[in-house]
Order: sequence, then structure tokens, then C-alpha cells
Amino acid sequence: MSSLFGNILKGWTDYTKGIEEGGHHKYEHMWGMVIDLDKCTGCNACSVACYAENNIATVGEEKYKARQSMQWLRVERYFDEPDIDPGAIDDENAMQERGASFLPMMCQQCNAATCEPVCPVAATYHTPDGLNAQIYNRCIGSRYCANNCPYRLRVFNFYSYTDEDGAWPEPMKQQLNPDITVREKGVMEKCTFCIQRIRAAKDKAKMENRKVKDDEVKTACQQTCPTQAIMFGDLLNSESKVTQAWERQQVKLGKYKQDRENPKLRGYRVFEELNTDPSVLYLERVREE
Amino acid sequence: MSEAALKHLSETQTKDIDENIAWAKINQDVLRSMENPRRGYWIAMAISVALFSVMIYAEVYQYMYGMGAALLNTSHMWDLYISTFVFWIGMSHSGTLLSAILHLVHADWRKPIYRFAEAMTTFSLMTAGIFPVIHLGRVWNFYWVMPYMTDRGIWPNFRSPLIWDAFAITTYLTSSVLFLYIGMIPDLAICRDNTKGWRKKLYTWLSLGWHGDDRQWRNFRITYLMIACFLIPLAVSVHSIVSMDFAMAIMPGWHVTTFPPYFVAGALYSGCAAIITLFILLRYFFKFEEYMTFPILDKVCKLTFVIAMVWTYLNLVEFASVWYGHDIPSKEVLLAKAFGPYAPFFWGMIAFGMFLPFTLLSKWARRNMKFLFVVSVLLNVGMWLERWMIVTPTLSLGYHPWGWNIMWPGWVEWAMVGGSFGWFGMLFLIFVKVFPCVSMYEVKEMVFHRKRTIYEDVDEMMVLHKGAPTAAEAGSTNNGGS
Amino acid sequence: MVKDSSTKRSIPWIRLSMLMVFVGAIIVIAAQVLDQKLHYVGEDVVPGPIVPGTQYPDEKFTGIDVPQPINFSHKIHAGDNEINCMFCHTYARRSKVSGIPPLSKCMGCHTVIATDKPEIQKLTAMWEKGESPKWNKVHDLPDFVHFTHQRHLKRFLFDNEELDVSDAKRVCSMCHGDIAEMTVAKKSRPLTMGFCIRCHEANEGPSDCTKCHK
Amino acid sequence: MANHRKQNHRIFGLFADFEQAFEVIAGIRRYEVPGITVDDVRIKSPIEHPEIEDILGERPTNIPKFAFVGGLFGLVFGFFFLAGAQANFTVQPQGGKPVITIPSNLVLAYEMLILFGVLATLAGFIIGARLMRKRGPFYNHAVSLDQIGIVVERIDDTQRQQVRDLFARHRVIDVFEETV
Amino acid sequence: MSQSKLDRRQFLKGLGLGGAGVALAGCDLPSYVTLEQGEENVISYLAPDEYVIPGVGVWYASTCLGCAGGCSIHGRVREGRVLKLEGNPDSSVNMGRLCQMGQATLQSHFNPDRIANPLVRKNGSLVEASWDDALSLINEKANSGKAAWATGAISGHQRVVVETHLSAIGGSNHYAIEQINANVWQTACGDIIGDPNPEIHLDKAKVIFSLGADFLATFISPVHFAAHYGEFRSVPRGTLIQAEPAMSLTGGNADHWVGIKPGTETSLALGVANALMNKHGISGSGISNATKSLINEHDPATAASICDVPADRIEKIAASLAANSPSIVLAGGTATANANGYSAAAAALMLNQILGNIGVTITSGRELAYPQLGLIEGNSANLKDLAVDANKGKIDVLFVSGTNPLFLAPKSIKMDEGWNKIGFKVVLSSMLDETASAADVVLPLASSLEDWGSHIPAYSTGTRNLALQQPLMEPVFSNTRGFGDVVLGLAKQAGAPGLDEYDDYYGYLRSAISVLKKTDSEKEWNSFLMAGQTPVPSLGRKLSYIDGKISQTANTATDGGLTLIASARMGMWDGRGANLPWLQESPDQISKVVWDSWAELHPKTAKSLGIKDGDYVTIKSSNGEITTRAFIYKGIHPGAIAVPIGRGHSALGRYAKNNGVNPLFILDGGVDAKTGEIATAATRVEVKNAGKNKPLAKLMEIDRQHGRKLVATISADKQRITEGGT
Repeated sequence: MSSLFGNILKGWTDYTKGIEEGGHHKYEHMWGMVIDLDKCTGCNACSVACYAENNIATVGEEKYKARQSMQWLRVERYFDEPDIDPGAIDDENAMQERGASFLPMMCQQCNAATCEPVCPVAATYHTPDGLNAQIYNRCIGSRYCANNCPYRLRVFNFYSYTDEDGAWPEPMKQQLNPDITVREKGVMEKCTFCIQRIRAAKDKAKMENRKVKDDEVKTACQQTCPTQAIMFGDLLNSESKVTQAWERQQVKLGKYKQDRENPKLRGYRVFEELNTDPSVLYLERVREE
Repeated sequence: MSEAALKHLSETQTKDIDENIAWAKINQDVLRSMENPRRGYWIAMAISVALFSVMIYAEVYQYMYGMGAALLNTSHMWDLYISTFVFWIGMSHSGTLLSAILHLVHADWRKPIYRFAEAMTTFSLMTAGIFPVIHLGRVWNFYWVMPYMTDRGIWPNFRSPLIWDAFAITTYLTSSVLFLYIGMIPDLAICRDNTKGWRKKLYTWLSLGWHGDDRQWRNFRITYLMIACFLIPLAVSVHSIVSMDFAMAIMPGWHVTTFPPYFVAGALYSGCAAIITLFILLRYFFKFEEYMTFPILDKVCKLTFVIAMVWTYLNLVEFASVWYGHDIPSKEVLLAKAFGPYAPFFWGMIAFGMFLPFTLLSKWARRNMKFLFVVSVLLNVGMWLERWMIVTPTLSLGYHPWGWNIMWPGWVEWAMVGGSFGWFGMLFLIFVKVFPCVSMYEVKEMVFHRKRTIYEDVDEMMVLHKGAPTAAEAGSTNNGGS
Repeated sequence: MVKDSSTKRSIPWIRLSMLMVFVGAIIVIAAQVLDQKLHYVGEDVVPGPIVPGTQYPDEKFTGIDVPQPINFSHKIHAGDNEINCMFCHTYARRSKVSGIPPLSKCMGCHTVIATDKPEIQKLTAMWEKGESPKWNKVHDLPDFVHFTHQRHLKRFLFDNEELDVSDAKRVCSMCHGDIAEMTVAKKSRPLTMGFCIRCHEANEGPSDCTKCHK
Repeated sequence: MANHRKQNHRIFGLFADFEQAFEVIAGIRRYEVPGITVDDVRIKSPIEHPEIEDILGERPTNIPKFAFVGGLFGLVFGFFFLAGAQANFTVQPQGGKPVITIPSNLVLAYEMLILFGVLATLAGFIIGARLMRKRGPFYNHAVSLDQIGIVVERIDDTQRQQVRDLFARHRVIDVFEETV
Repeated sequence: MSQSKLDRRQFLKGLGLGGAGVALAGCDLPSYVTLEQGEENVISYLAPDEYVIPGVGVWYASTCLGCAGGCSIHGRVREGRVLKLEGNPDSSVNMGRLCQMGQATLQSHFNPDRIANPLVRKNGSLVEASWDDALSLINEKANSGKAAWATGAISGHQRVVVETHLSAIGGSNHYAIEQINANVWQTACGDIIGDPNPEIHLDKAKVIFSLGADFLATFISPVHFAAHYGEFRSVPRGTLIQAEPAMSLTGGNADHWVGIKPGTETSLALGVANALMNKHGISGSGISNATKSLINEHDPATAASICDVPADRIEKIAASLAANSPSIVLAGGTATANANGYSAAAAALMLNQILGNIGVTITSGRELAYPQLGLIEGNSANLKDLAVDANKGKIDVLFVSGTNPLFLAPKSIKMDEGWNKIGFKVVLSSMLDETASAADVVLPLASSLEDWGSHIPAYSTGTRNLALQQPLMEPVFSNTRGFGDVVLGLAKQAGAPGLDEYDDYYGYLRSAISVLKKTDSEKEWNSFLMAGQTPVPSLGRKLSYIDGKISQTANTATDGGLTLIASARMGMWDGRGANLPWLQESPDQISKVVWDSWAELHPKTAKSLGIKDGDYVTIKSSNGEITTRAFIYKGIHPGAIAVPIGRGHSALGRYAKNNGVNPLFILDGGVDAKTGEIATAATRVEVKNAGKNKPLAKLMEIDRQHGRKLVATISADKQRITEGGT
């Protein structure tokens, strides 16, 4: 009975607080990212590092072709430049004058995530770290969250990859990271900002009775990035590089339209206008005209 | 029934029902329809079972290989399962809603046909309920959507439209089963009195000792009325909630304000069409020419046409609101529906859903069984396409161009869709042999009241002034029962 | 005198309906009180070996007897000789896993102590062969559960000024029961999620899923 | 007053002609049988007769109240159930939405309202209609077919004959009696 | 020593490998089922070191052997299993970063298709044998006749032992084979500025003008250059100009990508030089008259017509080079993979000279004080030599390791005939690749994460370091042996002097390094291992420009057909990546294709040939044909067709086998005139539609953003206004 009705009388107002407080709880952290698209060379090291860190299954050509691939971090490549030379791509005889545009896309860890409210079993929810968590063992695979993700950044285990002809034939199993659950078939998964690393850092900090330091948590993609185009840190920690970068770009959380006195600043968030409030800030790619 | 006779009937039959029909005949006809199935019945049953077993096989296959067996992919997380789910939910609306509404407005022509319509409601709900379950990635955990107490202290997420579905469908199923059952009690009593063996036991148990005294009738009438009142808002809410699966989502083409009424209208529409189909089938197989008469069919057709127009209107409203809105992605989805790879199905939906109903305007069509049968089936095909065109094009053309791709359902999905019809047919076929699919007592009421309206004045005179009627008058007022 | 007609009987409908509303409300209130008691008051929670300043559900569970390669007796070590748990399970305070003591640790004593016992001889034989015994896991959580001994020891032992390290046994017994009375370890607490949750609620532990599931 | 008499005969007449049956009731209403009021009359019919009820007099039922109470309970219970569950399940704040979300809870409470309402109605029906108990006296299959029966209760010997005559006058097909 | 080795090994004995099995039980069953007792095992440590804690990862330093770059890595070891590799932040090579191939080294280590036991060819087929049999067989065969070694890039003490063994068995030829190399550029640098491996300061440059040098992916030390590229892009932001026939990763990141006609890079460089001198008054100091006259022949218009590049584009390049100093001009990759490769490199250096970059952005490197340890970069000329010598019968016994000649060799150089002429072939390999499966004896090697070794990185600035490679875990396949151990053993049994004191390679390496570092203390040694590298004495060089190497600029004949470019990609590399699912599934940076080869075509060409995206195209040269699917985009010169190297294996395990095509097979014998490098970008081919269409498996099915703000681009001028920089 107790867990049936519980303590709704206590702090009713707490429970009914809305988006302006970002939910009812106090955030311990607000992990965020900055990706400089001018430095990003699209070399894919981040993507492979992600496979290595997070026990992501490789699916093989046929399934990849059927778009059942499992990558959490995909480096997209575009050939058009709407902001500099819109017409260029339509000219059959032209050359690819300014190279290609690369865009590393991982889960944007939205603070008003569209995936969270629709999950029937609350397998995806918002953590006090400001992360968009996915609890694999709670997931029943209704796949509503993925349908509702405008970024298409959630991947689903359409098959079972754990058996011998799967993604990890012996002895590849030995490489699997014990800090991460290996997902079974029928489970939704996505980028977690390397939550196992965050947890390790937080536990370490707690053991030493201190706060988590900036740069103490490095995500796999950030750590391996050859040009260091990826920055990761705590947006609540005013000293952190990420916070400073966000401030420099005059981008704030909790808005779907930034009012910046300098419109030429490079910072922007993908699909910000959908009011998903993502935590990943991209810096515009720069090219000579 | 012979061709000529049918034709003749279609011209001569002008009354909803012939009030001089003998009551005993009503009982006989209906009870006969419940006995010794003929060959056609067994063939139909065999087909249904076959389809259903294919579905079972497909489900087992999918269970073993994962959802990939259904060729779903990162962009198309949903496909036929959900659209067929919506389709069956839609089917379920006619029966109850029509029956309830017409009951409230005292349209007594509903009486011969509402029984099987309500049965249809129940069974299409039971069919619809299958789909959300089989489309789960981990189907063995489906019960986690139910709000049950556990020592882990975790609950479903009541924000999720899927949970609303679960609640709504459970409620709707319970209520419509009760509606069907309560409406059936007097008939069950009749069956009880006229059968023997296991059937007698069954009906005795089900008829709850009904013996038709005035107290029971009074309570019965009120109960029926109350439940009808409950069901109308319920039915509306159920399909609005189903529509919210989409309307609550952010995806272009789903995030549409007019979806709830649009879905409800579509539901009624497909339901009416289904009623016509079953009407014709039952009438043909069980020789119910005297009860399921042309005039009633005529009325149903007109109703269908009206609802079709409502649906058409809402459909056009949706297009317009998208077209004149500023949401580019939604507009892209709309254009892709019309001119993209799914265009044939889109236009098929438009043709069947919007234009075909106009044939119902012609009297000839409304009186031509074969033609009507084809039309009604096509209307439902159109409505199924509508659901598919709601679910899939949006998924193939979302916000992020990376996710854009075309996907065609594989055999597993088709097997599930076909199997659902098998399952439905199976249940319905069992129903018509176990329960009276025409409401006997209400047909009797219909007859009785129509007669009273005729002889009203005579009665007045007799009761108030002359006292006991003479034999001659009595003969003229004999209801033909004895 | 069976005079049946509902006209005679009149039920106070309004009052009845009010009553129903009250029933609903009362259920809720009752739940509140019950809730308070269960979650935040220690009395009706039976503590095991007392760990000051904590309440936790004392649920019993009778595990199966898991055979082990060496019939190690916790009773002799932790019980009779009162060796601190963390003397052997030395990793518990430094890692998420408590760890099986390395063979070298056993040999540290058993080169001299009780060398005549058959089990010890088994041990010695293994040590000389340079192979480790293959222990069977007794307290085995699902793989999607990431429990960490480190943090729990810190919370209940090291940060608990009423305890000092020698009382480790008490803290361990919160989840492992009275191991000191067993020979080879045996599961004596359910270790289900409910078990964890109740303890976390009673002691204001974190309620964030990702603390354990990732 | 009728309800003080000790007589305990019941008489049951079966009529083929509904109009005649109504005549009998009309007759009783006109006190053609002294001491017998419409309160002592019950009819058994294959169909329902709303029109008879004004003759037999107003006999209200409790079903609407059942429905009302059931619905009300569904609403209250539904909302508190959900709210309580959510309040206990505080680990699931989502996208900055409140823990107890009024709109969704209202939708669900609404469904619960209808569910409990319908169930209560059914209960009311079963209680009010005296279903699921021994079938009453004088049940005749004809009643479920096409004939209407009239039961007159609590009559003594003198009235018995008068009632029989009344029945006979309206071409009764069959008459049964019993003494309880 | 051997004692300390024992300790070293000891800690690797893990808490069993239960961990992986545990994780794999997965999350699909309700918890009460997985709350099991006594189902899983724990193997305790025997006698662990103090710092080894179960459940806590320990990081060990080692060296990545993904390519010759020699990045220093840290491997995360937990419960005795290496789980993840990261760059070593202290390394001057990769500053803690790593490329995808480095990350994927793990999978070559845990690869299911590794060779577990020695194989010996008995009546035609390879059968498993014991080490003793294999070695004794080698012993009787190897010491007779002319022996040779074929390796990949090799350095450090492995090189020493290999050469010791070679001399012990009386062989002289050591073929170091690397298909992907910067040989032409380095030779040119050696000849012209007197330093084959100068320091290239991308971060200092304001403009990078690169003739085909894919320094972000395949040029000498990709991670290092990528790191510097990052700084080059940060404020003040430099401009990257890339001229190449087919877009490489570097080209994909260029501010100006110049799709140039294959083989005409020299003319482009001359044209730019011409514009610089005539329009921007750059005095060609130190330029010989011969060169000057060459330059004068190439006024932008002429150059443009030769290179099929708009003249104003050449002007633009010259302008930005003139305006922003210092700049840097590189040549490599496709630019140097044709008959004129050497002069292209020379022309690039000439441009550096007249722009005054030499000594500013191109400064002198340092060379190792111990040349015998130095890196042999390896090149494809050696591949050809190997084939030629083999055909001439100059080789009776061949030891192969770290390279795959049978896969890399074009048909035209008749490698397989030569191979069959070789009497006795021993392959030391961890994977059964084409070469290994054609060998007489295959010795299974430990993976690079199980082995000892010392390496000289291909490129590093400042002091030269000796990168140390140490085992990160117990061998996955117990019967494999380290490269050093095997070669040392071979050398010993071949009677090489002075090796008997070392019972294994670890001992050898340890003593050699202690000699090198003049210390033998355990502490020092452990500090070396912890750092993963240790500085070694090196001597500075000085640069001096010698002109006149630009021999001729004649273009390859332009008869019908297209020029096939066998393009090098980071990922598959020269084919060694093909057996790693992570690399197979990580999309190519430009085409985004996975798990298969593709042929890049310009839409114009495609239209004229009637080819659509995803069509199978047959590419036919004088040496045969390959059929693969077309990828049509505008990052390639209309006169060229590019097929990536690395796929099309007939062996090398389940992931690589029968996957894609190998463009190297159909190259004609063309080589660079000066260095003899196999010209991978100069083969004339006929391309026709094979008539079948099957869309490629790609990450992206779209090339444009369709009005979404996904990758926003801002012009550099605007960026300078807001973020400064000139």
C-alpha cells in the first residue's frame, strides 16, 4: 500500500514544478559538449572509439544496408554548403570546391527530450546529471522513443548479436567492457556521454570528498579526437571550459531561440528551434569563400 | 435465395420490417441460424484458422530472430503493426457507438443489426489488442506497461500515450463486452428455453435467471441506457487517445491538432463499412431477408455516406492546415505522400475513402447487394491504407535527412496483418454459432410497437369506452403469436 | 412479510457517494501514514547486527549450498579468530568488487598455520602448482547491475564515526548476513532490487537508476 | 390497506393478446377486484413495456445512482492512484516535466471513471433486477416466446374468483395458482 | 631478468575471463532469473602486485603498430584483459590522440581468425605442427641458398635481430615493403634540402598548399599532423589548399579543393610559381635558370590548360600564398604516385624555397645516433624488386613478416610467379593472409598487444624517442610467440653469435636498452615502461636547398579511357584493416561506404558512360579487370576513376575474405621515374557499365542538408571579424 500512494502530500508543489526548473530535482551536474566543426576532419576515430568503449555491435553489410546499424556516434558528411554557395551542388560539371562538411552526431542529451515522456515504462528519463539515461533492463522495446527522436540518434537491437555468429565471436568477447551492459535483442540503446566514465569520476571524487574536477571526465570520442574538436564538461561548473565556450558563444540552455548581440558567433545547436534543448553545442564550420 | 427473388425483394421490400411477421418465426429463424453449421461455414472457418496459424508462425519466427525479422529499421521503428492496430481500433467503433447513439435517439431500425455490430466491436478490439504486444521488442515483458505494485517501486510512465492506450483499450473492451452481454440477456433466456444439452447449461448460466418480469425489464432498460451513455464518450475518447500516439509526437505529419476528430471520424467510417459487409454476409448465409431488410441497409448506407463526408472534410482540413502552415518538414511529408514512392497507396486511399462513397448516393447501388459488398470492402481497404499512410511516410521523412529512407514491409508483417483478419473471422464465426446474432426480443418489440402505432386509436376507444373488445376486433388485433 | 418494491426502501444516495469520496481520501491518508512509517521511521524495521545511524530491511533468504573447491570456513577465520573481513577481501574498499583474496594471502599464514589440515594441503598443492582455485560465485548480481562495495563501505563504515574499521563485519552483514557463522558463504539476503531500493529509501541513498544500471 | 392482509395466494394468467392483458391491468386499476391494487400486479413479458409502467405506477430504480457513485469513485481513485504512483516513482523526471502531470492523469482518471461507472452499473442491474437468484414462480416458456403473463399476488379466496373472472373476461389462455 | 619477467607476467593472470561471459548474459531476463548462485566462476589472483585491483582498470603504456607512425598508447587492462586503447598524452608523436586504426588494433588482437598454431605445408596444404617441427624444418631448409627477408616498416631492435638473422643465414636482401608511404617526398627532401625527414610545422603555417599529400589520413604520421592541423585551424585560422585528382580526407577538409588532372601536379606548382614571380614579385632566390625557364613556360594559362584547372584558380592560390607567410607546400599521395612524382615533390620544395618556408615551417629534423635502430620506412619499389629478384631466381629462402606482398603486388610485376620460384618461404604472421596461406611454414605471432618491442616513430619533432612496446595481457592464443622471440630463436639456431645469453627477446631487449640508456636498474626500466618511450641520442641536421631536380613535366598520355587511382584510405590502409569489423563498419570518410569497395566517378564522366550511382562498373586495364559499384560525386577529376586500396582479400579471415576488390591487381607496371615507386595513380583503364545495379551500403543516403541547419558554414572573413586572426 505504501508504495501505492506514497507521499504525494509531501511537497506537492515540488512534484508539479514545470520546465523552468527543469523538472523537480536539483541538478548535480549538467554534462554538455562543444564540437568545433572547423576542427573536425571527419576522420571517424571518435566513432570507432565509441564502438570500443561501449560494446557496440557490428552488424555486417546486409543489415547495415537495411539501416539497422548500431553506431551511437555517426560522422555525417554533406556536400552542399547552403550558407556559402547554395547553388554549387546542383551544377553537374563543377568540382567539390570547398571539400565536404562533416558533422559528428551523438545523442544530444536534450533537456526537454522528446524521447523521455513517450516511453511507456520510463526506461528513458532525465538523470540529476542532466543526462538522458536509457535503462536497458527496463526497456521493453516499444521503440516509441526512437520514433520521436528528431535526430534519429537512437538505435535498436533488431537482432541478437551476442551469440557465436554475432558481433563478438570468441575471443572477441574478451574485449567487452564490463562496466557496460551488453544489450540483448529488443532493447533500445544510444549514446550515454560515456556514463560509466562519469560514474567512475564521481565515485572517485566522492571517495576523496571533493567535487568532480573539470577535465576529470573525458568521453571516449573526446579523448581520441586527433584534432581535439570535441570538448566535454559540466555546464553547471562555471570554471569548466565547456561553460566558458557556451558563454563565449552566448548560447544558453532552456531556450529554443538564442538572443545574441553578435549574430556572427559560430555556436548553434541542431534543431534548437524544436525546443528539445540539446546539450551539444556545435561551432560552425569555417571556409574561405 | 435466387437472383430473381432477390431482385424482386429489393424492389418490393419497402418497410424496415414486416410487422405481421409471426413472433414464433422470429425465434425459429434466429435459433436456426445458431444450429448445424453448413459447408460454407466450415470453409470460412478453415480459412480463418489457416490465416491465424500463419500469424502464429510469423510471431514465433519474429520472437526468435528479433524485430529485424519484420524488416524494420532505424527510421521505421513502427510500420504495419501500428497502422493495423489503429485500423482495428477504428473497426471497433461502429458497433458500439452506432448502437449506443441510435439507441439514445430511439431509431428502432438498429434493432435487427446492432447485435452483430457490437460483436464486431468486441472482436476487433480483441484483434487490435494483439498488435501493440507483438510489436514490442521484448514481448515477454509486455506486462510492464500495467500499473501493478512491485517491491521495486517502479511504475509505468503515465505520460506516455501508449499507457493511455493500454488504459483506454482495457476500459473499452470491458464496457463493450458488457454492453453486448447485457443486451443479449433476454435472448439468452430464449435460447435457454429452447435448447438442451451443453447449450442449455451455458445459456442457463449466462442468462442469470432472467424471467422477463416488469422489474427486470425496467432495470434492464435503464441499465442499457446508462451503459450506452457511458459508451459514447468512451468510444470517442478511445480513438482520440489512439490518435494521440501520433498527435503527441513531435514528428512532422503526426503532430497535427485535428487528429483526434479525424481518427474518430475515420473509425466510424470504417466501422460502418464493415457493418455493411457483415450485414450482407449474414443476410446471405443465414437467410435473414426478413430482418436485415433493404430499407435498413439503405439507412446504413446513408449513414456511411454522411460519416464519409465528415471524414473527407477533416482529411482536407488536415492537408490544408499543413499546406498553409509554416512547418516545412510537415509540408515535405505531405508532398512525399502525394508524389513520393508511397503515392499509389496515398491516391488509393483518396479514391476509396473520398470518392467511392459517392456511389452510395444512388438508390440502385444501395439496393444492389453484390455491388454494395464490393464497395464496403473497398472502403475498408481505403481506410486501412489511410492508417498506413499516416504511420509510414512520416517515418521515412522525418526532421533529420539522415533518416530518410523507404521501407517495404516483409512477409512477417504481412502475415501478421493477414493473420489478424483470420483471428477476427475465427472469433466472429464462433460467435454467430453460439449466440443469436439478431436480437430476437428487440425485433419483437419493433414489430409490436409498429403495430401499436397502427391500432392506437382503436385501442384508445376500446379501453376507455367499450370495455371488452368483440371477437372480431380481437382477431384483427391478434398479434399472430398463438 | 415479503413486500417487495423499491419504493418503500430509500437509500441515502448523496451521503453514500460522499462516503465513497471519503473512502478514497482516507485510503490516501492512510497510505501516507503507512508510508512514513515504512520508509522513514526505524522502529518497525528490524535491524540485523546493529549499524548505528542506519535502518535497512532485514529480509531473510535461504540460499542453496554452493560447493567450493576448498571448503573454506568463514567461522574459523572471521568468527573464532575475528579476522577483519577486509583483511582478506582487501579490494572491497578500493574497488566495486570485494574480490577473492589472492592465493599468496592465504599462503601468508598457511605456510605455518594448520598445515596438517587436508583442505590446507589442497591449498598448498595448488600454490605449488601455481594455479588458483576456481571459486563459485555465491552473491551474484545480474550483469546489468553495477554494485560498488567501495562506496557502500565508505558510506556505512568509514564515514560512520560510531564505527571503526574493526566493525566491518557489521556493515558487511547488512547484505551478506552473518557470514562469520558460516563455513563457506551462503546467500542469506534476497539481494533483489526491492531489497536495495528499500535500504536506499531508508538511508536516503541515491534513487537514480543509472547509479546501478548502465 | 393491502399490505396488512394475510392472504397469500398467487394467481398467474397467460394471455396471447397483449391488448387484453393491458385491459386486465386497466381493470384492476379501476378496482374491478376490490382490495387488489396495481401494487399487487406483476407482468411477465417477452418484450419491455414502458407504456405499462405509467399504468403500474412509478417504480424507480437505483441504477443511475450506482452508476454515479461508481463513476465518482473511479475518478477519485484513478487520480489518486496515478498521482500516488508518480509521487513514489520520483526517479523519472522527464524532459523538465513535472512528476505529477495533471493532463495525463486526467485522461487516465477519465477512463477509470467510465470503467468503474460501467462496472457499478452492472452491479446495480444485477441487484436491482433480482438476477442470479432462483427464478420466480409461474415461469412459462411461452413468456419468452410471444405471450404475456400477469401475476396477481396476495389475494384471498374471494378475490381469487374475481380475478379469475377478470382474466376470463379478457380471454385468458391459461391460469395457474399457488399458495405460499 | 627472467625473474622480473615472471613478475611482469604474473599480474596479468586475471580474475578469470568470467567478466566477459558475465556481461554477455545480457539484460533480457527478469532479474530473479539472473540472481543466480554458483553459476559463474571467479579465479583469484595468485600473487598480484599492489596496484592490481579487480574491477579497477590499470593503464599500461605501449606502442601502436597500426601503421609506421608509431603512436604511443595506453591500454586499459582490467581482470587481465585489455579493454581499450587511448593515446599516450606524454608522447610527442600523438599527444594522447589516436586514430580509428589505433582504436581498432584491439580487434586484431582479439581476432577470432588468428593463427593459433604453427602451420607447415605437407603435400600441398598447410597443416598444424608443433613449434619444434616447424623450427627444425626451417633449420634444415633455411641455411641453404640465398636467403632474404621481407618486412613492412621496421625499426628498433626488431630490425636489429632481423638483420642479425639475415646475416646469420647468409642473406643480404631485406625488402621493406610498405604500399602506403611517403618515399618520393622523403627522397626528394633528402636530395634537395638534405634531410629526408624534415620537421613540418603545420601549426606555424598560415597557408598549407598540399599537392595530394593526405596528411590527415595517410601521410607519414597522420595523428601527429592531424593534431597540428587542429592548431592550424584555431585562431589565427590558416587556409588549406589541396590539389589532387581524387578527394582524400585532407581534400575533404580543404578551403580550396583543386580537382586536378592526374599526373600534372608539377605543372600546377610551376604555374603557381610563375604567378608568384610575375604577379607578386617574389624573387626566386636560389632557383637555377633551368628551373626559372621551366617556370616561365608555365604561365597560369598554360598550366591551367595542362592541369585542367581554371587559370584564375591558380592565380588565387598564388595570391593567398603570397599574401600569407609563412606557408607550407607539401607533395605526396596521388601527386607522387605517377611517373612525375619525384618532380612534383621537387616542385613543391621549390615553391617552399621561393616562398621562404624552408627553415621556417620546414625545419631540419634530427637523425638517430644509432642508425642501426632507425626506421626503415619501406616502400613499394622494394615490392617490385622482390618480385623481380624472385623471378630472376635470386631468392631461395624468404622470410616474410609484417607485410603482405601477394596482396599488394600488381599482376604486372608477376609476384606470384616469382613467389613460386622461391624454394622455401617462411611467413611470420598472426593472421592467415594471402602471403601466409601461400607459404611453406607459417609461424603464428603474438599480436602487437602481447609482444615486446622497441620502435622509432616515423616522425616526431624535437628529441627522438624510442617507443617501447610491452605486452598488455597474456597471449590470447597460448601457442603464439612474439616476433622478437621467434626471430631471435631463428637467429640463434642459425648460429648467430652473441645471442646465447638471452633466453628470450625480452631479455635481449632489456639488456640492449640498458646498454643504450647506460643503466640497468629495475627502477629505471620500469620508468621507461611506464612512460612507454625513452629519449635516445640524436644528431641535428641542417637544411640546404639544391635546385634543379624538376626533371620534366610531360603528362601521362591522354588516350581514351580514364586514369585509375588506387586511393589510400585511413581505415583499410593497405589491407591490414580489412579483417577488423570496426574498421569495415566505420564508414569511409568521404564516400561513407561500409563493408565494400567502390569506384568514384565524376557525374560528368558517369553521365557520358551511362553510369548511375550504385551501378556495377567494370574497370579494365592492360592487366585485367575488376568490377565494383560506382559512387558518383564531384570530388574527383572527370578524367579519373578512384578505387580505394585495402579490400578484395582472398584470405585474411572471415571479415576480409571476398569483400570488395583490390585495385592494385590491375595496375600497369608504371613507376615513378626517380624512386621506382609503383605509380598507383597512373594506370589507364576502360570503364563500362556492368549492367547490374545494387545501391552501396552507406552511412548516408543523402548528400545535402535539405534546408535543415545541420552543418552551418561561416565564411572565414566573418570568423576573423568575430574571433580575430588575420
